[in-house]
Amino acid sequence: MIRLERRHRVSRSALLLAPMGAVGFTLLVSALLVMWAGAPVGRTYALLLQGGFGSLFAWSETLTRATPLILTGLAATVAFKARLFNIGAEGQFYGGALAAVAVGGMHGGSGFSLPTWLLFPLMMAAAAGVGALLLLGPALMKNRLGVDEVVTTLLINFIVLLGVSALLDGPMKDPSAMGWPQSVSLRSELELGRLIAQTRVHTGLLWAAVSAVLAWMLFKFTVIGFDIRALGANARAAAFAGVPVTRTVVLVALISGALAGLAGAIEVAGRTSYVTLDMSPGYGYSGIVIAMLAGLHPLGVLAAGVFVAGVQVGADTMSRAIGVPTYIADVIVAATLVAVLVATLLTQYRARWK
Amino acid sequence: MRLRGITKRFGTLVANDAISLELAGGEVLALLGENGAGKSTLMSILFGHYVADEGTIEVFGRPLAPGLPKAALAAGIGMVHQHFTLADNLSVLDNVMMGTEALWQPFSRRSAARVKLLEVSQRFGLPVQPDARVGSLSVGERQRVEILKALYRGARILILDEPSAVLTPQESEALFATLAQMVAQGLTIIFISHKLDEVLRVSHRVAVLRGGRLVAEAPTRETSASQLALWMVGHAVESVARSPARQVGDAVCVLDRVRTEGNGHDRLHDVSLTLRAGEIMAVAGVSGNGQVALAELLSGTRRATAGAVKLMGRALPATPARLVQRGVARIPEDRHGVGVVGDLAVWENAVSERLRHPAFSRFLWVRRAAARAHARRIEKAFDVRGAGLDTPARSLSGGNMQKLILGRALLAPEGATTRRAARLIVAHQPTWGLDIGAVAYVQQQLIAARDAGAAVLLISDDLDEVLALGDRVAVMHGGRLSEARPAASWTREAIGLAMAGS
Amino acid sequence: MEVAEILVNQAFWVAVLRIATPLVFGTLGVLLCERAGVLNLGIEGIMVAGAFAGWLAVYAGAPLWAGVAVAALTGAVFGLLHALLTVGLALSQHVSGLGITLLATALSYYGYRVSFPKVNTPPTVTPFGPMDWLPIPVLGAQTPLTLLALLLVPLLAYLLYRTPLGLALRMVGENPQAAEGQGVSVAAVRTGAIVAGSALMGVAGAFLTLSAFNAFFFNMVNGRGWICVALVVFASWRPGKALLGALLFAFFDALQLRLQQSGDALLPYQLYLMLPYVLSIVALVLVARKAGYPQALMKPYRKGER
Amino acid sequence: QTKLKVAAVYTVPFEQQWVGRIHKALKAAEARGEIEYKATENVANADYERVMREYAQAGNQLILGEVFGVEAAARKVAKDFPKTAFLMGSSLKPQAPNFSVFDNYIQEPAYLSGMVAGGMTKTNRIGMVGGFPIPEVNRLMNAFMAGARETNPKVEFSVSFINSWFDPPKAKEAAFAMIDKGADLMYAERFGVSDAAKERGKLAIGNVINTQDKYPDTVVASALWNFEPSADRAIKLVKEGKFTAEDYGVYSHMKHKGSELAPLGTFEKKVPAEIVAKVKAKEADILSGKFTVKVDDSQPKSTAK
Ligand SMILES: Nc1ncnc2c1ncn2[C@@H]1O[C@H](COP(=O)(O)OP(=O)(O)OP(=O)(O)O)[C@@H](O)[C@H]1O
Ligand SMILES: Nc1ncnc2c1ncn2[C@@H]1O[C@H](COP(=O)(O)OP(=O)(O)OP(=O)(O)O)[C@@H](O)[C@H]1O
Ligand SMILES: [Mg+2]
Ligand SMILES: [Mg+2]
Repeated sequence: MIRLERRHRVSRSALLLAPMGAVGFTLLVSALLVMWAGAPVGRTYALLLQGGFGSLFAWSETLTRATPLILTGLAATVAFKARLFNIGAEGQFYGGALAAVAVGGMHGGSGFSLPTWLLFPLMMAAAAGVGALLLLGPALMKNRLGVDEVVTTLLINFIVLLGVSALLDGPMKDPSAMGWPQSVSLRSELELGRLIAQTRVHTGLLWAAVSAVLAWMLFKFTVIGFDIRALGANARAAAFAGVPVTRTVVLVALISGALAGLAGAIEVAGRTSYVTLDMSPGYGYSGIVIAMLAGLHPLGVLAAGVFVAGVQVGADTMSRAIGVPTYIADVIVAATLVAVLVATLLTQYRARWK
Repeated sequence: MRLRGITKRFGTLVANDAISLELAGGEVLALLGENGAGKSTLMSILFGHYVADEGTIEVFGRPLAPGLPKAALAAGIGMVHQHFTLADNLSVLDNVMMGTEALWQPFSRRSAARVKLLEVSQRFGLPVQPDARVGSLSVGERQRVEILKALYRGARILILDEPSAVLTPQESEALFATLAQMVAQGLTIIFISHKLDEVLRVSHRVAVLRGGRLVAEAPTRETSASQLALWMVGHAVESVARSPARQVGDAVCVLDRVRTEGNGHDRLHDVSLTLRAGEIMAVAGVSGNGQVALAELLSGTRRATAGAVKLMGRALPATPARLVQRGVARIPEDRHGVGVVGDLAVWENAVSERLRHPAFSRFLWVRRAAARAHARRIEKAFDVRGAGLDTPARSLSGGNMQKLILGRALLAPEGATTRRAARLIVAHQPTWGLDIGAVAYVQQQLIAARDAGAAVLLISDDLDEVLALGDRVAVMHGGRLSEARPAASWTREAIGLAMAGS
Repeated sequence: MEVAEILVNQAFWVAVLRIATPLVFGTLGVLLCERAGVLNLGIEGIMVAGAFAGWLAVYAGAPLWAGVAVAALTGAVFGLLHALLTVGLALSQHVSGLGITLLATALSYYGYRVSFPKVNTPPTVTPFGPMDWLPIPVLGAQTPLTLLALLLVPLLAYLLYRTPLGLALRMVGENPQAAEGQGVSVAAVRTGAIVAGSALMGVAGAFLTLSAFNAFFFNMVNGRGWICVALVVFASWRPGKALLGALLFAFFDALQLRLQQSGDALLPYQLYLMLPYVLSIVALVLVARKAGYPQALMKPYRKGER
Repeated sequence: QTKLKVAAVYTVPFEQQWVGRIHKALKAAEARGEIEYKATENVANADYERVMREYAQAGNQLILGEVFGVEAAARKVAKDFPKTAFLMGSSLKPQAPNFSVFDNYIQEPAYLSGMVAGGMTKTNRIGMVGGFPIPEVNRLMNAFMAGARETNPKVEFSVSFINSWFDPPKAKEAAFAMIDKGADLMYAERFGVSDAAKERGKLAIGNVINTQDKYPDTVVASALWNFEPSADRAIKLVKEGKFTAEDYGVYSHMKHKGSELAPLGTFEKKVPAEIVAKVKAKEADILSGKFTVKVDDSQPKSTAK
């Protein structure tokens, strides 16, 4: 049996060493898998690091990957802080992406012909709005009818994805894509600029970083942030103290959904410029993982997002370099996640075997 | 049973400090101590919830394995926790049976268990309905189930952690009769309480804890209430003297045939009531007769479905925030669950009710310095001890938590007009589970507020408190409120009868 | 009318029961975990792992039932990991679950690719056949695994409501402190429930590769695990209603497949595919008020902490 | 002579029929010792560009893949690596100087397989289960339907899509649903459909790959895609330094042996001779250019009630 006891002082070195130890542990486990595939274990880690963080190209790829992850991570952070378990960021992401294109891409025949300075904010707002609306339903159903939001948001992911599929086959299909189910492209002026020339990193990264800082300020300095934290920590006590519960839940849903929707819009404007059914490799779900890795701290989400992105990119590159099946990357990401969570837990608790 | 040198630390805090204690068969030992003295901790060690850092326990001559409730149960120890440990969604029988059969047994002997439960309940005079859902029972009934859980297992040593805190005088009486019966049947009882008169009446021996240390141990016969109080607090305590209301003013709050929705035990039927400035109106009653509904109604967390509630001539605002704005100070029954948000810092809890007040925020931006300064003022004025402003409120002891809640409700922010000072105070069980020092403090604050012109509604299960503080007293039963009469015109017996509904 | 025509067709009901079977296993698995107070979002991945491991065992020459056992065992191992993280270390149940889904899925795919680097078409095994010997109309057309799923429902109900173990399990999901106080180890019961529940999830996966189909494919679980998480809520955590919920979902799924192929289907086919999900949400809204949540669900229990 | 370095980037696992054909052709070239071949499967949309760049940077001379959904990014990579040859599955035009495109233009054998199907159905009802209605699927379905109508004007079709590439149990259920409604021949675009047909003793027509060895009594005929002509041409051109941007679509035509109607095999005797003759004649017409199968990428619709 394991017993956990709260540590009373967390030493700084433990805070640093524990996650590192965890990563080391993961890699050791992964080494066995690499050996199973008959590849040289020795080079694995160097390649992983190099692939994720070892060059300008690696960094640019990691940061590109991190951008949507940070935003969905923030979406999960805001919602989870209020104990609104939003598992639907994936659907909100697609909803936002689609909305962005609807505003910023469908102008060809019937759509909006507005100047860029007006259209761009409109596009972002539409994406945020659709994401927000997608979470508002489950939040209200939870608040009003007591319907579990884990389940509804999960189910809505399926519905949204099928809806996106229907729209990409129908009204939003790009006629110039020769029938492939993809949406029309954004007007090119609406696309985000590159941060580093010749790479994929785009200014969406700044959006993500600014969002993280804003979320942090929201929690730390504002009445709303207090409301959210109080509601999440103890809903009855929060209501007693005068936190407007329904209003706060609605607000949380709107913010969280908006962040996920924004992630979709920024991915479209920064990377793909149109929507396809496979544009997200599970960003919405990874966001939850990132939020928890960050201990629900908005600034921690920045670090966790970059970290997870780096491991994903690095492990993927590594798999190619040493010729093991690419699925090893997901194994390493999952194992790292679990190990890091355990490690950070152990910095706060002492495990005693008895 | 014998405890030797039990020490338990929570980090730097020493909750139990080398406590040695012996227990003879067939006796009632009362364990006394202020809040946080370490009583529950000691009992939890005895029962195996915690593992002591040092020390050993022997039961009937045999050492008890530490940290295993199972071992404690097997050794014949039964425990009734301060906070009930019952599953609301399961039946009485389920709660009692749980864990009494081998887990891997492929069937459950329910009918046999039902017979045994009824038999035990009869033997000790503790009637229950085996198939009732625990969630639908009143507090007193739940406690019965808790005791039966232990007796059903044939406990020889029964630990009761503050059993009478939630009972009516009559129920307490019945409980003590049950205890006497148990002792007569050879059981040994450890009994934790803050109520000195009970201790003196019921126990054979007293042990007093203070700051985790065993400071005194004596046969009950040889002690007195004042002696015990002195041991507990370490210095003499003055009990709150009854001081009649000086000057009763206008009606602050008027309820006219109010009804609320609720499940069974917890609703109001046509309650009418007038609360006047400068007066304490005390509502007595067995918990679960609608007091929660009344308190919540006036705290802004429940609505009336019929009737009218007027606050200073206008309709009662519908939300807690607006109530606070209009000068209602609220002290909830459950300080851990409702009073504070345990995970948030002390300073945040100190201003949580008034965060939107311009003194503490501008355009939704929290003025941290002002808020913290106010929290510090509360800390000083209400003697909140034991934690810094930035520690989570969870870490406060019960008494200090209550003082924080009191301060938050009563201390107006600096620079506020007097209009914002508390006009109405709704205090629900404000001294529940507090030690006598803290009780006296809270009561004094309520009296002081009254004298400053507030109308006070005191809802309490504690008859002594009701009689000591109430200028007028009314009794709740079955969601109805009796006529409010001056305290002097009530006798204990009359109130007890009214509480029982006759 | 067209729908009526579909409903009188026996083959339709055969399909309903077949589609429901993995959902029954999975839902019962989730139910076990949640009754003990632990959310298990690992189900999606555990089903993948069960589908892979069970199939691999049979492919390697084991009898079909041994394959099912291997799938159960695989599920149990991941369940143990989830228990270690959520019960032993009291980690967030959401994250641990999602982490296990990712891990189990990736491990299965990796294992598959390392074992079969060169194949073009996934190799097949001989799956369970229908129970022709069973003279019951719709059931006779199913494989023994469906029978097992149906038998599990009363079995689990009996376990939960009529045995000491079931009582302990419900108790740790309602009030772990109470269970601990009665000498029942919360950690042990929860771990047991998660392991057993996850084993059922493994079998749910194996149904896909050993009964519904005969080979292992990437992505073949395709969200069925998530459906089970929803069905448990719909079922108010009762085995009988879980069966009902699974059948209802399967009913809509089988129905949409039939409506979709008709020539006068005007709507985009995606809308038909949405039908079961939309109706699930509608059903949830209808039952939500009555749903009796296990009180301690998602609340980690740390012994001796308050 | 040094081996040519070839890499492929696939968005789905090797088991996907489409990718499977490309993979097979390149493996064959590798086995012949002509090339050194590396491939990554299941590459997410978000990773596609990076993987392409990695391979290009690693000095691969010819890179293959399928860029549906990532066209813009892929074409940018091609611009950034003008010395590398790219041969990509795409619905759009080639991009000079180094970006060639191909697609599975195997509507000809699909048409022929439809002719066989039309002759084999007794109920005059054919069921078709697809993954997604993308052009690569639609054009084959449409050609198949046209072929079936030629030999059997009374034939009706049920079409449904399961919105997944890999859910054989679901594909199977969809097929069962069609068989329940009277279809006796299934167009097996997805894995699982032939299984349903086999279990119910119905027939099936294969697509892209030949699965008759697995379903000897079920799969009547298959429209096969052979990627070898395309792959071999590209390899040869790169080696000779003559690779340019062109459309490889025609190399999937029967004329170039890029596709074929698989031998009837176990059904040699079971298909009516009259139908076989018609098919043979049509095949000759196609090869001689007398008949062209229309490419129709629109989503096929059910015609059956
Ligand atoms: N699990 C715990 N972690 C940290 N501190 C604890 C824990 N349990 C108790 N304490 C602290 O130990 C001290 C003794 O607590 P205990 O509950 O034993 O007091 P008590 O005498 O039962 O008080 P009360 O009359 O309020 O019930 C208190 O200061 C309390 O805050
Ligand atoms: N499960 C039970 N076992 C034994 N006695 C019970 C049980 N449930 C109720 N009773 C007794 O039956 C009587 C009526 O119970 P009931 O719950 O209706 O009233 P109550 O608890 O006094 O609450 P209220 O009047 O506030 O609704 C009480 O004396 C109660 O103690
Ligand atoms: Mg205590
Ligand atoms: Mg009652």
